[in-house]
Amino acid sequence: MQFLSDAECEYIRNGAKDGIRSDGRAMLDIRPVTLETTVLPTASGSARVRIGKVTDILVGIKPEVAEPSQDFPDEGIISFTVECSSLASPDFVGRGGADLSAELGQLLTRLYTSPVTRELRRSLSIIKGKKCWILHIDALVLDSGGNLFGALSLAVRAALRVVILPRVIVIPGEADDDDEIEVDEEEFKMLERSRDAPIAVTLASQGDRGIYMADCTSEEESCATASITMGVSPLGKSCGAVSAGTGGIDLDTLSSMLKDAAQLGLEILDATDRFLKTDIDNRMSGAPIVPIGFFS
Amino acid sequence: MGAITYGPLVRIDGEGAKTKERDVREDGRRWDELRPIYMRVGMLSTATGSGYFEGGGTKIFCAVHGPRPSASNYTIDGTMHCDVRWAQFSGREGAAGRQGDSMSEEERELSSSLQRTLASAVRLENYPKCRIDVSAFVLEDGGGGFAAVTTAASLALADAGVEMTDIMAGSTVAVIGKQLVVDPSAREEAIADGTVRVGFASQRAKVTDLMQNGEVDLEQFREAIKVCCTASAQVCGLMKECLVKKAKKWLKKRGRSEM
Amino acid sequence: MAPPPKRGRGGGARGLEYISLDGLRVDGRLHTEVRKIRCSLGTLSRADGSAYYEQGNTRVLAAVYGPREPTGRDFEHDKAIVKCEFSTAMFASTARRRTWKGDRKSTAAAIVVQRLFEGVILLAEYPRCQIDIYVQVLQNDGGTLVAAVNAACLALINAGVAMSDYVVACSVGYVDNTFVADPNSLESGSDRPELTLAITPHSGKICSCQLVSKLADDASFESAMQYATAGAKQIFQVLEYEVKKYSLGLLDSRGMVAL
Amino acid sequence: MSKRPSGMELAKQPGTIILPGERMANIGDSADAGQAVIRIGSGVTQKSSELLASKAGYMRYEASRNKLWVESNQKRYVPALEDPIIGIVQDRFGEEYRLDINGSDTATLSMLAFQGATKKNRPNLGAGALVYCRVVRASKNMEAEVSCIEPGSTKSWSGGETLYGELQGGTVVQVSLGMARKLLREDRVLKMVGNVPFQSAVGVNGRIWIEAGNCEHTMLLSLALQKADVMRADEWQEFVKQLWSQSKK
Amino acid sequence: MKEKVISLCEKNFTIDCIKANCRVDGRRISEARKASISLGPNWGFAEVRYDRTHAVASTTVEAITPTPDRGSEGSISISVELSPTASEPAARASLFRNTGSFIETRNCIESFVRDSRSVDTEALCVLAGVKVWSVRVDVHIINDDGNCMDACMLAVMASLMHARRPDVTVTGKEVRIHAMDEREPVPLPVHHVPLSATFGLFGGGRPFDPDTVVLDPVKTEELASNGSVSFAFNSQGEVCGVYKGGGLPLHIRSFEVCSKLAATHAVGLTAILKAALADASAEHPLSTVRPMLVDAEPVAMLAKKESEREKLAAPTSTWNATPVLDTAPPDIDAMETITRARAVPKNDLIDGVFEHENEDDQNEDMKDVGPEEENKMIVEKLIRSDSESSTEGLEAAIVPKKQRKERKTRRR
Repeated sequence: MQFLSDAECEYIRNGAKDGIRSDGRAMLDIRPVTLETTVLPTASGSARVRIGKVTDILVGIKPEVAEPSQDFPDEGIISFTVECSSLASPDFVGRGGADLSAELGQLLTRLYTSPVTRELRRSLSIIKGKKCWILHIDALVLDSGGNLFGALSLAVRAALRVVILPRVIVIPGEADDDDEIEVDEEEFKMLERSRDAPIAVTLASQGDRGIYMADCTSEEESCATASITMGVSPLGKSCGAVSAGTGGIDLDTLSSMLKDAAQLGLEILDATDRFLKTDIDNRMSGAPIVPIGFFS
Repeated sequence: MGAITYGPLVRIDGEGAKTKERDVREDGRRWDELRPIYMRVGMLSTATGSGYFEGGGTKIFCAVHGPRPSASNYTIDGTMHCDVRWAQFSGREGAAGRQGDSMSEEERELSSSLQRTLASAVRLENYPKCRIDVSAFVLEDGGGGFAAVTTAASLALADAGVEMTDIMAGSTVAVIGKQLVVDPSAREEAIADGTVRVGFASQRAKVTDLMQNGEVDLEQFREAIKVCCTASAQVCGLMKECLVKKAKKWLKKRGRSEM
Repeated sequence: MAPPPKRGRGGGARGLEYISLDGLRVDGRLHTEVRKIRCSLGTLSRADGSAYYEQGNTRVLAAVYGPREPTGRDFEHDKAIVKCEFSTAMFASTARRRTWKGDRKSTAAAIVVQRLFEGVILLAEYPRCQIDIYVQVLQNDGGTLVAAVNAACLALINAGVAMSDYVVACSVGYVDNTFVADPNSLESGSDRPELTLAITPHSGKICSCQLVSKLADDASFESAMQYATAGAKQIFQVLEYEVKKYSLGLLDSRGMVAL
Repeated sequence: MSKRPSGMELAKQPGTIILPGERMANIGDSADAGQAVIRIGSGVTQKSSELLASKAGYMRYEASRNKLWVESNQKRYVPALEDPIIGIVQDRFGEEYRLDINGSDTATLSMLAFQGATKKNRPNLGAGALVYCRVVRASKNMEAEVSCIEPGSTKSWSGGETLYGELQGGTVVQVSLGMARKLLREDRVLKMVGNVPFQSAVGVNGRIWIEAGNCEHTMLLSLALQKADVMRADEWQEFVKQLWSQSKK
Repeated sequence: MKEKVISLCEKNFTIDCIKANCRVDGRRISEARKASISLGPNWGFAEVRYDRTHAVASTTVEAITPTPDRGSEGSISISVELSPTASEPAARASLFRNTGSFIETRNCIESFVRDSRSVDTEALCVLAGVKVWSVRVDVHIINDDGNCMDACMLAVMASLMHARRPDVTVTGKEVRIHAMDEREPVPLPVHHVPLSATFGLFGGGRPFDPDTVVLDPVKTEELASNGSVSFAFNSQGEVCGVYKGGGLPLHIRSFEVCSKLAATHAVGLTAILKAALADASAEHPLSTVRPMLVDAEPVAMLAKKESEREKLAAPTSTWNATPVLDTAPPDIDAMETITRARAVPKNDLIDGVFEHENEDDQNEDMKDVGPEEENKMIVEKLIRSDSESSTEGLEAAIVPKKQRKERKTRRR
């Protein structure tokens, strides 16, 4: 958290009352987002998301064959590990980032355990109750300039969209239990159902009735009194929501916040899906992709 | 010692013109009915303040210690530390297999969630260099455990005489199909498509904590929040009654029947 | 869509020819040649100085915070202290391995970087200050310590911290009875000697030196040092060019070049 | 057992080795009129009419002042009033220096506690500077306070002739406290250390500063002093003799 | 954790002394303190003293079931502990002992011993996948008066050399471990003995200031120095590891000088270790096994004194997992002159101070020459001094007290 003086907070609040933000955006505008996929050769799927050149998140996915959990024998497992690199802030040194990491991880887990992604998880199953894919999704926060939830969920979704899994051949054994699998390292497939994956939208309120903003910078975040983070599925459903901050929000504001969050989420999903489609098409056709990476 | 029992049923409102047959739940409640509630304050002698909440199969103890001097670094405002734990026998998944003192991820998350909710009402600026410890222990979880923790903690804080701007209660609504189910039991929670949990400050009419799990339609979500708020407001009423009852008893003991 | 480049360790890399008949290494380099280096300064927004550094497939980000007021009590009243943290991303190498910031290897690397820069930064310029160096390995293909040192040096330059000289590191491996500059993960194994050397290129002095496993005698140690020094000088040329380019860019953006 | 006029009956001869808990003396009937005041020093505790030792060491008795104490050879210094000590400046806080005095806690030295120092004209000590000073306040509950002002002297610190003040050059040797006190008491030891001229300052906190003009001599002196703590007297004398005979001058 | 306080006077004095080539304890800059080793009575227990620096090490060997990925390899682990008795800051921070320099020492020792493969882990295998030996060395720094690194390294190696494991019989898939008193215990497969030499670095810190390196710094020197560099060599002259964490940037020439010095130092230490081992095995009540002796291959420059050292060196034995009983018994005549290396009395410093006094005239002109020539000179002197003084020093450490007195008087 950045430390802001009262005067600075007042400035941001007063601006918000007039619908103006310090970087010239309107209340529900989001900053320019840079999205890049398949950035890590060591991961099966990866994505890097930067918001306004200040928030920077790198996500890598590594699949592994494992046994499914007993409660959901026909589903694969998606496990999240979020790490806040000390690059982002000296506060994250040692175990300093553990709390934030846990919070971010929990949000992702909440988003990806909702029924919205059930089909995605089912598509990871190999042999019911015996073998499934476990996707280790490792996220690294390199730079934090506000809206971590949004950036993180976007990066995870993009990485899931481009992740490729080796084809698995099930060799039937003599008995039912003896089925063996063989991983074919030559042929790969993508995860079709990853289009179901949700993203998170955070709206923050500065304590004034009916006034809230999307995609906050870290300054705006530190003077927000309450915020709502909501997972939005491509069908516009809410799939996990949490609140933060101690200010409290009145009912009417909350209600309209949820509506706007859902709408904003759909817009972001639409825009990223269009980008990802061309991105994937380009990669499939072998068209040259200009890396924007760290040299943009 | 103040205790209040309400039962068997607390109605939320009477406006629903639903047919009786469809409305009946497993335990005989209507969709919009709370379970019977039993509340009590000040039953733990060692704590500064304590609260007990029982509703349906959910039983929760909450103790408040402090405000006491903060041992660690200096802070301008007071700090609040919350600790929510499920008993190993509480019937909640994950709690049973726990080893040692370490908190599970979920408990940690709920602790910080509780801290947020309570901090919105407690006037921490009046307790510089102090810390207040709130520890809640869920004996049995028959659904809606965390919402009840908010209620019990709020009671305990009030009992401890900590300055607060409001009294908070929590409540849960589950979405099963198209139906909103108030104060779901553990079984109902398990089969629900999604649940919505709200922490509600009754005086200011503000939502201090919001948590949604699973999948919920936007409209349902907004409706659910409203229902939660109404239910919480009712629980708040009961809490007040319970606290007043205790205060009266206390005054009587000292020979002052009226304030 | 093309599969990601696969690089197995080829069955323990026993039967592998490290150097082909025409004297080229597995990745086509000459034995004195370092991998391709790319770097950029000022990559992160919040850090006082930051740099991205890429040496072949090893990619590293470094950030410098400071000179700033000390966070702990262990400051010095006549000079600055340097703190360093080294962490590796979980997806850094092909095998997913849970690494902690505080594991043994990371701490060892962090101490090397810390000690190294303690000797080079003009600490007396910043009394009662703390300079934090954080290194994050994004991808590991051998030589992470080398990359960490070089990246940290760039980040310190970016932060404008006073140093007596650049620091450039380079490692030397030993395969098929030949020294190879800047070995990648395939060429460096735990059972083969590896020398990591950091020099100050202008004065040609040795800041830091680690040799693991054993070399036949003094003479081969000296020749390994020569390989490393030569490698470091190659790297230094790239770094110097980048720093000059970056500085020129800064001046240009301030309209000072035209004047 | 000799009956002393002090109203105290010593249980042991002064100079004998005494262990903690041993009875050192009996205080006579306090009803006796005209009794002298008994002063008890470090390592002595009173239990009703008995004086018991609380440290291991030599029992010492000074008849002229009727003072009884245990002389032990501890290494850690406990500040006592008027002790001359050598401190190392660790830090400065506002108008005070904080000194490491080889004790359990640091000591403070006011920046004006130098002879003739004024707000404008006062020594400026950096971290690590050595200061010869005396203890002016010692209490077990508070940080000790030291001063560089010598009572009765009129010299100014800037003249460089004061007894207390910053020590420059040379080196410091850490010896046991008993040794330091001995050196302070009988300067014959210091005389025996070497046959070269040298300056020294003895702090009862176990630090001895020596300066012999050139570093080889200083080194030899410091070696001799360090060894003095662990060798028998005759062994040590032999050692010192050898030390200097083998030296070039 | 804050290090011990050192006043500016002490620091300057230390540096001045080094400039004048006489150190705070009277040694010359390329002279190490005398190491003394005492071993036993338990197998694998070694106690090393570098004057006031004191370290103990003990080795325990245990038969374990190996992990599946390394079924045919034993394991060796080294743990270094800074005992709270070692120094004041160590005691103050006994709960929080992961200080920078301490971790450095620990990592460094581990790297020197393990990465140089001084113990053959494959030879620690009893039966692949079933039983392997797990060797654990615990080193405790009891008193820290500078240069813990070398003391610990020597302690580790001494302990490993002295340690024994129980004998085993393998029949088919069954492993039977014989109790120590049932069958003669077996030494560990130590391939070679890396021993380290640590140098304190002094210099102005400006790029073109000459470097001064000081072998085996004491605590005061450590505190006044600007970093250190450690070299590990075995007696065959192989480099087994180098560690310079940072600190003063060193000229490459100084580096070479140091490495030469370290190589000779290792030979000297090996001889001491060897003598101690021979002594200990001779004394060990249970031992009928001949001592495992280090084969001190002379490095080229020591060839001159070959004949003299041969007298000290016990006959070569081959290194393998089981004791070789059929090789010739040790040279009894040579053994008799060797006594316990431990017996270094407190005032042996006199030897330290004056042993090289006669050479000082030769060193007189040192101060005036430039750094490079100086380095050259050091090397030359080293070669010379090694042939003369280091063997003499060695002798001093192992000659019985009575003889020493004679020597002393003789010298006078």
